[in-house]
Amino acid sequence: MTETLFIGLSLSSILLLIALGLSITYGAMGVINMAHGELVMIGAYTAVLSGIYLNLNFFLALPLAFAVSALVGMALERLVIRRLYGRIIDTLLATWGVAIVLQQLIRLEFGLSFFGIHVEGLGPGLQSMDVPSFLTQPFEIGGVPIQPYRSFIIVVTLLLTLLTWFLMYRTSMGTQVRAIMRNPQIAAACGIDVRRVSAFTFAYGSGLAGVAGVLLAGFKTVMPDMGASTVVDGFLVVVVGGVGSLLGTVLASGLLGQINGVFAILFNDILARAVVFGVVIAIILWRPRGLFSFRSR
Amino acid sequence: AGEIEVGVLFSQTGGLSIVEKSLADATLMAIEEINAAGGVNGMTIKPVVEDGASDPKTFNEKASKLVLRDRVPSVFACYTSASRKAVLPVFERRNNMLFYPTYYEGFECSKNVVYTGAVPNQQLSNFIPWMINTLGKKKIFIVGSNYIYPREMAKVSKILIEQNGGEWVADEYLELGHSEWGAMVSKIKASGCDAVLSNVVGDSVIAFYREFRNQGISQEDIPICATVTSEIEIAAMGAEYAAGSYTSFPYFQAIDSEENRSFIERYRAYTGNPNAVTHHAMESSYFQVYLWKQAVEAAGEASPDAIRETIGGQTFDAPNGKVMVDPENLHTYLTPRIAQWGEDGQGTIIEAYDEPVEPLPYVAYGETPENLFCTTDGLDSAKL
Amino acid sequence: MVAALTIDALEVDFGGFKAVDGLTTVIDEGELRVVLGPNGAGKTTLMDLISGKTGSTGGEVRLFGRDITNRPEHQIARAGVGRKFQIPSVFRDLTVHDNLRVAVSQVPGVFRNLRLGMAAADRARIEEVIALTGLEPVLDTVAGDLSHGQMQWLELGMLITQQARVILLDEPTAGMTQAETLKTADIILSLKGSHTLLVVEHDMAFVRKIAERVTVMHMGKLLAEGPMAKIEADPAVREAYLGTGGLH
Amino acid sequence: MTRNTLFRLGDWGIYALFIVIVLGLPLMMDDVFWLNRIAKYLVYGMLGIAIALSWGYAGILNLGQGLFFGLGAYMVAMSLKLQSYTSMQQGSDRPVPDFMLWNAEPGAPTELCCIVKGSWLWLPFQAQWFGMVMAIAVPVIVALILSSAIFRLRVSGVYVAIITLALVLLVRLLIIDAQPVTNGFNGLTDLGWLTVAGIEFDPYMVSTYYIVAVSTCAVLLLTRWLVSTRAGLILQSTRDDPNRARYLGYDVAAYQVFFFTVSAGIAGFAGMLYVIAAEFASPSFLDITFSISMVVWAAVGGRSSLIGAAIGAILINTIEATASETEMFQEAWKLIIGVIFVLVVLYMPRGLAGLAQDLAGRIADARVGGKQRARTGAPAE
Amino acid sequence: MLSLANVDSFYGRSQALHAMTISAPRGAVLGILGRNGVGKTTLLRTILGLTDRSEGVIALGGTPIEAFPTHERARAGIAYVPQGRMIIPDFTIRENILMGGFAATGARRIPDIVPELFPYLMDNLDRPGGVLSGGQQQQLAIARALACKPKVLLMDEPTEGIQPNIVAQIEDIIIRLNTELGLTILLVEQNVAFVRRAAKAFAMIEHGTAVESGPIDTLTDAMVHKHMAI
Ligand SMILES: Nc1ncnc2c1ncn2[C@@H]1O[C@H](COP(=O)(O)OP(=O)(O)OP(=O)(O)O)[C@@H](O)[C@H]1O
Ligand SMILES: Nc1ncnc2c1ncn2[C@@H]1O[C@H](COP(=O)(O)OP(=O)(O)OP(=O)(O)O)[C@@H](O)[C@H]1O
Ligand SMILES: [Mg+2]
Ligand SMILES: [Mg+2]
Repeated sequence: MTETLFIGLSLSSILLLIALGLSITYGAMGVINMAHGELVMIGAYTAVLSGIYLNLNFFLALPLAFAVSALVGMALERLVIRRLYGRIIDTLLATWGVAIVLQQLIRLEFGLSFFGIHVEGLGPGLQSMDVPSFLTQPFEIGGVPIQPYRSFIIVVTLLLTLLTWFLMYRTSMGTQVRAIMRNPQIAAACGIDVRRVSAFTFAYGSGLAGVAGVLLAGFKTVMPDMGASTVVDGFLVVVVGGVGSLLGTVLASGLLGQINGVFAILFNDILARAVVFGVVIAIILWRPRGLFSFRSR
Repeated sequence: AGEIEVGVLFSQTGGLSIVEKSLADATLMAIEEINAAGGVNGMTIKPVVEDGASDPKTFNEKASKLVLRDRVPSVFACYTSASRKAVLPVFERRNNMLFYPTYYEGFECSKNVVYTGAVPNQQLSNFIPWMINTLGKKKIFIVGSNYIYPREMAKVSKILIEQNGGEWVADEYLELGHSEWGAMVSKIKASGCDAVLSNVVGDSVIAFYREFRNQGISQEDIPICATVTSEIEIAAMGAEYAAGSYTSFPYFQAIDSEENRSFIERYRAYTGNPNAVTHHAMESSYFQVYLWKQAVEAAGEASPDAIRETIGGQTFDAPNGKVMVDPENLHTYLTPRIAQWGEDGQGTIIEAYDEPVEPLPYVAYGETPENLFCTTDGLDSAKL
Repeated sequence: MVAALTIDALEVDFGGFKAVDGLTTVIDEGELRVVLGPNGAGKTTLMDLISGKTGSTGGEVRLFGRDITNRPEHQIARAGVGRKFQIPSVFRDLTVHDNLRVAVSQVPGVFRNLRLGMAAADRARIEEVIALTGLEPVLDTVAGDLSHGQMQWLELGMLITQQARVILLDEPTAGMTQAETLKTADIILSLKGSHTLLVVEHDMAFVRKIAERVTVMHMGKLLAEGPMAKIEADPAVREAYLGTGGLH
Repeated sequence: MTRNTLFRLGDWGIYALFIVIVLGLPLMMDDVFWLNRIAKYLVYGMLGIAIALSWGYAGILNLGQGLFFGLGAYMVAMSLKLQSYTSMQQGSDRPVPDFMLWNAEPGAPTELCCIVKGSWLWLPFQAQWFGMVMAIAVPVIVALILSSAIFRLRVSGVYVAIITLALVLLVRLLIIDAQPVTNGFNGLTDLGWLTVAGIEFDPYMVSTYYIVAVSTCAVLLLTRWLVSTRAGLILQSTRDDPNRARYLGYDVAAYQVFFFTVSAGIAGFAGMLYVIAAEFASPSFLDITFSISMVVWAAVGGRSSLIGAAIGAILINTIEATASETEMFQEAWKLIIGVIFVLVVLYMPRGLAGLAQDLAGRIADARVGGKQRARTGAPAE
Repeated sequence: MLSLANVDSFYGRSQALHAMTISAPRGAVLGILGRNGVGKTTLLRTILGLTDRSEGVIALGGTPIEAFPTHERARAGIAYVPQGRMIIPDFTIRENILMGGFAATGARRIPDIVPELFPYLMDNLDRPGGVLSGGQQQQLAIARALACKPKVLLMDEPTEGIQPNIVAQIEDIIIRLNTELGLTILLVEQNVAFVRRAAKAFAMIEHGTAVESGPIDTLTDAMVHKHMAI
C-alpha cells in the first residue's frame, strides 16, 4: 500500500516537475510553449556535457541547467514569443517549429557534423548522466525501503513548487506577472515593465524545465527527442488543473500520478495510461475550465 | 566501368535516427569498401540515400521513390517492423529487392526481402534453455515494449520455458518509448521471479535498467536476460547499471576475432567517432551489402529477379563469423551467442553455438527445421 | 390579456449573496418599462436571469404566460426575448452587413440554413433596420473596427432584425453623445407598442424622455414602482439613487 | 467594377485554376511516382481543408484530427486487407488476415468469426463497400458523439484541443494494444487494391490519381459552398461571440457539432483515400505530431481560407520532399522546415492566403482607385 | 504640464489621429469632447503609448516622452482610467488597487484618499474585481489610477454607466483631485453638462484632430451642435 502510494507520488512529482514550468509560461503568460520539452532536453544535455567537459557533479549541474535553459528561454522569448503575445495558437505553432529546430541542432551537433566534427555528448545517439551512487543505493528506515533518487526528485519538486508559489503569489513580481497575463496594456499603463517582466518570467519557467531535465536524465535516456513526449503530459496536467492555477497544477499532477500508479500496480501500465487519458477527458467535460479556475461573470 | 545505384533508406532524422543512423553508416561504409576494392562487376556502387524520418508514411513514400523513380534494383532499408511493413507493398507489387538488417519477430516470407537480422529462434533457442539449466533460474518474468516483436518473442519464450521445465510468472508490457518503470519493477520485485526476460526496446531500456538498480534489485538475485539490449543502450545507461545482466544476440562488439577488431576500427575511422559502438543490426547492415555484391556477381547482372535467384546460399565471413542466406526463406543463418555485460560496458561471450543456426521465421507457429513453412514458392499455407 | 413578461419572486444566490432577491413585477405587452437602481442593484443580473445567462435559484419568469425559467439561452431567444448587453457585443470579425444577416434568420436549425442567399422579406427587413440605425456608410466595415457608439447601434439594430417580441436593453446609450442619445430614444420610442421593452439606464435625461412606468431596484429587491413623476419624488429613491446621498 | 466584385472574381479564378491544374496534371506529367506522390499530398490538402473548416471558420482547434484520418484509414484498410492474396492463403476458402493467425491462441478455429477475441468485428468488412462506407461513417459517428458532449457542455478553446489530443492518444494506445485484431504497431499492410466493377486500382495508375483528385476538388467545392451558406455565416458568428449568437436564438452547440462532424468526415474520407494511394494503414496516423503538422499546414496556407489551407499542405509537403531529397539538405531539411514554420507564424500570420489577399487588395485599390477599407478579419478567399 | 504637438497615431495601417495638437497646463482640467469614433480614446492611448505607432511630440512637464515605453510614461506620472474600466477580474479589489502602484516609487499601499472617496471598496477589499457591478468597477478603476500618485490623470468617460448620485460624486472627486492634489486631468466625456461643470478648459475633436479649444466658458452650444450632432 505504502509502496503503491510512493509510486503514485513519484509519478506525480515527475508530472509536476514538467508541468511547473508550463504552468508559468502557459498559465501565467498565455504561451503554449511546445518547445518546453526541448528546454527539458537542453537541461539534460547541460548535465551530460558539464559532466564530460567540466567534471561537474550532478548537484552543480542543477543550477547550471537552470541557467542554460533560462537563457535559451529568454532568447526564445526575445526572438519569437515576444511578437506573439495574445495569439495563443500562434505561440503553439511557432514553438512547434522551434522545437523541431532545437532537436535538430542537437542532433547535428550545432551544425558541426556537417564539417565532420564530432562533439562528444551531442549527436543523434543516446547520452547518459552519472548519478552519485548514494542516490541510487536504496536503504531502509524502520523497515520501510527508501528509494533515494525518487525521494530526491519528490523533495526537489516540492521545494520548487513552494518557491514558485511564493514568487507568484507573495512577491510583487508575481502580481506583475499575473497582471500582465490578464491585460498587458493596463499593466503597462500601471507602470509595469511588460517586456522585462515577461522575459524574466519566461526565463524562470524555462529554467524550471532545465532542472526537470537534469532530474529526468537521472533515470531516463538523454536524447534529442526526449522532451517531445513529456510536453504533452505536462499540458494535460496544466489544463486539467485549470490554466493559471498553480494549486490546480499541483492537484492535477497528484491526481493523475496516483491514478496512473494505482492502475499500473493493480492492472498494467498500458491500461493505466488509457485510464489517465480517459480521466483527463472526463474531468474537462465535467469542469470545462479545469479543476480550478476563476469564473468571471 | 559504369555505375550501379542502390537505395539506402533509414531514418536520418526523428527519434529512430538514434539507431538508424548507425545502420545507414554501416551500409555506406560497406559500399565505400566495395568500391575501393574495385566495385561490383567492375561497376561503382552509387548509394541513393533517403531519410525515412522515423515515420512509416515517409518510409513508404521514399521507398516508392527509390523503386519507381530512381529504379534502383535493391534497397537496403528499415529498422522497425512498422517501417518494413509500410514499404513492403512497394517491393512486392513492383518486384524489387529489400535488404532488411534487423532482428524481428518473423512471420514473414516475402520473395522480395532478404532478412539478415536474427529471428526469434536465433535469439531464444539457446537462451531460454541456458537460463533455466545453466543459470538455474526457473521462474521467469517476461517484460517488453508493447508492440509486435516483444509479444511474439514472449510467445516463443513461453513455449521454450515450458519445454525446459521452467515457469513464466508474468508477461507484461510498457508503451513503446515510455520510461516510467516504477510500477513494473516493483511488480517484478513482488512476483518472486528468479529472472527477467526483457524484450524491451529503444530508450525505454535505459530507464528500465536504472530503475531496476534504483529499487535495489541485484543482477545476481534476479538477472535481466535481454534480447534487444545492445551495446548502444549499455553505453547510454552507464555500464554499472547493466553489469551482470545478459543479452542474446548473434553479434557483440566483444567478439574476439581479427575480422571483428578490424571492423570496429574501420567503423570508428569511418564515422570519425573513436567511441562509436558496433551492434547486431548495424553489423547485419554491413555484411548484407557484401552478400548483395556476391549475388550480383554470381548473376552477372543486378536485376531483382537475378539477385533473388543467386542470393540464396551466399555465404560471407562477417565480423560475427560465417553467415549464409537460406535459399528457402531468404533469412540468414546466424550464430546465437550469449554475453554477460561487464563494468566496462562490454559483453563477455559466455555461451555460443558452434556454427550458424537455421532461421525459422515461423517458429512461434510450430516451424521446425524438418517442417518448413516458408518455401521457395512462398508460404506453405497447408501447414498453417 | 396575458402579460408579456411576468417576473415572479425571482431570486439568485451567489454563494450567500442574493443579487436578485424575490423580485416580482409584471410587464404588459407593448409596454416600455425602465428599470433604475444604483450600481450593483442587480439590474444586469435580472436581465441575465430573464435571458437565461444565469440560472435562478428561486422564482419564475413567464413570457406570454409560458414558463421560460432556466431554459437554455437560445430557446429563450427563440421564444421571443432579445437582449443587448452593457458592453456592446457584436460579431467583431464579420462586417456590419453580415452581422445583420446572421440576426435575420428566422429558422434556428443548421440544415435549414444550408442555403445561399436571403429571402426577399429578410432583405427588406435588413434594409429597414439600416435605414433606422443609419449604418449605411459602414455596411462593409468589419464590426470590430466600429467605434464604441456605432457598435451600440449595430447591436440595437440586430435586435430589431431578430424580431424579438420582448427586448432587454442594458444601458443602450452608454458612451453616446447627447444627440445620439436622443436619436436612440426616438428609435426606442418607435419600437414601443409593437415590441415590449425593458430598459436599464442611468442617464436620467434619457429616462425622462422615454419612461412611463419605472421599476426601481435596490440591493436585489424592488424599491419602488410607478410612473416616472412619482418615482422621482419618492424619498427612498432619491436617497438610494437620484439624490446626493452617500456612496454605498 | 467595385472592389468586392474584383475580389470575388479573383477568388473564383484561384479555385478554377487549382481545379484545372489538379485535374490536368496527368496530361502534363507521366511520372507515375510523382502522380502517386501528389495524390498523397492532395489527401493532405484535404486534411488542410478539414482543419481550416473547423479552425478558421468555427474557431475550434482540433489537435486530434489524426483520429478521424486514422479511423477512416483503418476502416477501408480492413476491407482491403480481407481482399489481399495473403488473407486468402490460410487454408480456408474464406479470408483471414495473416496476422490474426499468429496472434491466435494455439488450436483456435481459423475462421474470421472467432479466431481471436473481437475478430468477428471484421466479418462485415468482407464487402469492400462496407469498409468504404464505414471509413466515413465511423469518423462521423465518433465526431458526432464527441462533439455533442464537448459543445453541449460548453467546453471551448484550448480545452477542446486538449480533449481531442487526449482522445487521439487514447485511441492510438488501444489500437496498438489490441494487436490480435489490429496488428498493433505494424498497422495493416499487405492490402488488396481497391476494386470497382472488376477494375483494380493500382495506386500508381492515373485512374487512382483521378479518384483522389476529383475527390479533393469535390470536397473543396462542397466546403466552399457550406461556408457560403447562411449556416456558414452563423457558424462564423458563433466563433466571434458565441453568447451573442445564443441570444439571437441559435443553438450554438448544434452548429459547432455539425461543422466539427463535417470536418471529421472529410478527414475520414482523406484517410480512406490515403490507404488507396499508399497501401497501408498505421497507428502512426494517430501520432500527435501528425495531427499538429496538419494544423501547421493550414496555418502556412492560411487558416481561414479553405483553398489556402489545401495549398499550404501540398506546398509544405512538396518542400519537405524536395529538400530531403536534395543531397545538401539531407540532414538539415528538418531544420529548414522548422525555421519556415517559425517565420510564417511571425511574418505571415494569415498565411499564404493572407498574403494573396493583401496583394489583391493593393491591386484592387489601384484599379478601383477608391479608398474603401479592406475587409480585414472576415475569412474572404 | 502635458502637451501634444502634431501627433499622428496609427492602428496597424489605419490612422486614427491626424496632427493632433493640444495642451493642458499644470492644474488644468481639460474636457475632451467629440462624437463617437473621432479618436478621443485614441488620444489618451497615444499619450500612454498604447496605440501601435505614433509620430509627433508628446511632452510631460517639458520633457518629451514620446520615446518612452508605456510603463515609463506611467512612472513619469501619467495615470489612466480606461473606457470600459478594464478591471482584472480575478484580482481582488485590493490587488487591483495596488496594481496601480507599480508606477509609484516607494511602498505600494492604498492611497489615503481612497477610503474617503470609495468606502464600498474599502469594505470589500477581498472580493474579486470581476464580480463587481459596472459602477463599482468604475470606482475601482479610479482608485487604481490614484495608487500611482500621478501628476496627470487621463479619464475616459468615467460617468458611463454610473448612477446619477455617484455621477455627481465623481464630479466632486474630479474637482477635489484637481484642487486638493493639484492633479492635471484630461477628461473625455460625452456628457457636455458634466464637462461644463467639471472642466476648466475644453478641446473639441473631429476626425482625429482638435478643431476647437479654449477655456470652458468659451464652449458654445453652437460648437456642441456643430461637432457633436449626428
Ligand atoms: N457571478 C457573480 N458572482 C458573484 N457576485 C455577482 C455575480 N454577478 C453579479 N454579482 C454581484 O451582484 C450584484 C449586482 O450586480 P449587477 O451587475 O446586476 O448590478 P447592476 O444593477 O447591473 O449595476 P450597474 O448599474 O453598475 O451595471 C453586484 O454586487 C455584483 O457584484
Ligand atoms: N484597436 C483598433 N484597431 C483599429 N482601429 C481602431 C482601434 N480602436 C479604434 N479604432 C478606430 O479609431 C477611430 C477612433 O476610435 P476611438 O475609440 O478613439 O474613438 P472615441 O472617440 O473614443 O469614440 P467613443 O466615443 O465611441 O468611445 C475609430 O474610427 C475606430 O474605428
Ligand atoms: Mg449593470
Ligand atoms: Mg472612446
